Amino acid sequence: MTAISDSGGADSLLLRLDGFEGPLDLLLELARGQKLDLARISILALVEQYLAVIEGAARVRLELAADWLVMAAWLAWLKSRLLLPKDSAEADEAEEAAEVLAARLTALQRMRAAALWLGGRPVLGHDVFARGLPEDFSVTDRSRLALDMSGLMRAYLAAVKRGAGGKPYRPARPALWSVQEALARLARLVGSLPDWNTLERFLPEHLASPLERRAAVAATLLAGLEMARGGTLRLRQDTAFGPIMLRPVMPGDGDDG
Amino acid sequence: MTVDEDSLRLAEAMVFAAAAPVTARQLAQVLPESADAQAVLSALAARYAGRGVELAEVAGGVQFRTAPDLAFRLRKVVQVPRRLPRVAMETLAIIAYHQPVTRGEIEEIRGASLSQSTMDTLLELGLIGPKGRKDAPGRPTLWATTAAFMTQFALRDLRDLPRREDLLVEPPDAAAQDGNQSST
Amino acid sequence: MTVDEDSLRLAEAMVFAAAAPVTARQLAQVLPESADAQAVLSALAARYAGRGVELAEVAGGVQFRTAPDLAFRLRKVVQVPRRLPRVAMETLAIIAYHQPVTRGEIEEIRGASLSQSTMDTLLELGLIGPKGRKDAPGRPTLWATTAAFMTQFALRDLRDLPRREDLLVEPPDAAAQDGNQSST
Repeated sequence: MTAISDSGGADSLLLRLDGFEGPLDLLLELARGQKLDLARISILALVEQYLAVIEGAARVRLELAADWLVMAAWLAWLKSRLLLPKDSAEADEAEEAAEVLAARLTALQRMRAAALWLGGRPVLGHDVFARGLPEDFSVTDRSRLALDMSGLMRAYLAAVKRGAGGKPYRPARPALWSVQEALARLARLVGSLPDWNTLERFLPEHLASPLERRAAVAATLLAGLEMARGGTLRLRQDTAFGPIMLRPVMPGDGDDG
Repeated sequence: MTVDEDSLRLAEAMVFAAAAPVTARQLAQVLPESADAQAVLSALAARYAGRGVELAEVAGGVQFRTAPDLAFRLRKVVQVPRRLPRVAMETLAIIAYHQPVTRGEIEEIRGASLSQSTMDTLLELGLIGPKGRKDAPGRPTLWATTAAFMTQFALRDLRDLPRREDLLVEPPDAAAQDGNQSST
Repeated sequence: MTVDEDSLRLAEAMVFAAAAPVTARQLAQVLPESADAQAVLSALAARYAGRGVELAEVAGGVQFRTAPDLAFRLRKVVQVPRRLPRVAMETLAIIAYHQPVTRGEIEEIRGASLSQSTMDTLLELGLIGPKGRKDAPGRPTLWATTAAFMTQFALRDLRDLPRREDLLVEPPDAAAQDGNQSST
């Protein structure tokens, strides 16, 4: 960025308005254009330049963020007061506001100078380099135990509370068909149905949810496999994902199947 | 061949800052053309000979390394005491208050089953030990705390344990501070 | 006070090995009791003066670093991260001078909102860190610079920063050239 010294320059600022970090940044850039110590800067001239830039921006229909417009409105107010004859209460108020603005600009200018000063330091990793292969001589010893009496007490209370005292809340488990139940049901039913039947026929009735149904299928299949292992039942599935068929082992069955 | 100070400084800085051992070839890339990288590295090694840091030849080049005789003096042991898992801590506390106690009784008090690994942990740390068997069906082992337990908690006597009656009237919040105690 | 060669070697090894600056106090822990850690460090600094690697005082301790005049040639072989963007440098300067400071206050000074990515960059590099919360509505986080900040910018402590009053007088044109300008 180069310093801007006249309103023509301010026009060219327009196109780069989004390059500024907010209104204060632009004001500082304009102030720099006056090539003066910030303490002796003409706030009035500065205000006019800023307003000119904003007007120009409006002319080329640049979308301006609210903070640019808020600052413009405030500066317009400030300008009107600064133009009032001296010694009026309004003019005093304006002088004060102008001083506050100058102080804010000075503070920002200082921080910018501080940033430059920091950047001018021998920055580690840029201008100077630390050891690329540091060595670590520390050895971690985890052999000791971190135990204390209060921890032991808390643990005891927690254990006793859970065990005897108020039972902690446990969400009610949905009543799912268990393998034991499936075994009992299968053993009871399979003898009465001598031929091949689908697994579904052995499911309990009143399965409300899909979860319950899936659990019942799984439990019945497991029960079926268990009984097949015990040699009292046969299972068959003709195609992958096809229906699973079962029937009891009958006299004369071979070892195949 | 003489080695100029400028090359020596550059070599020193480069080997120091590099994240991997530096070869003579790599060094040659930054040295003036007239310089002999190998000779520069030799001169650098000579300069550091006998110092606290030495130039070591390792696979693929050279790097600075702490002189071997100093390493043990720089060794720093960092103590990171281990915490016991919550289940082990609860089990230990129950054994402390109810000893001698069987595993089944511990499970009953905690209201949860006790894994063998938890018992093993406490046994390996020497905090608990068997103390006879209970006159009951199956004659289960009775467990009690050990002398190591007393040392760990700085107890002279088991009677120095805070009384259970005093503990249990504490506001329930004290236990809740444990945070994750609601899970089983 | 004379410094014996053994202490010098040990200090050299310790500072060389460490990834972070070493304080006189840390050094004293490994030195023989009779040794004056501060004197040892001074002797060490004298020994390395003018060499390719120098002893720099940073962040309350000392750290070996390559000599600044070699940077240009080392950058060819050592990986250099990107410089911080202007906004990040300005934000960092504001935090350094106004710490502890809230994000709102930083924005107030800059007269512009602060992007999250700028804060993230500074946080990731460990140059700033949270330092409590302000007693104000919403209890906003207060930010401060870290030890890594001092290490990064070769500051012995925060008092090495120029006084605010001394910061201003820079010619407008020189200031406009961002980047590589030295302090005024």
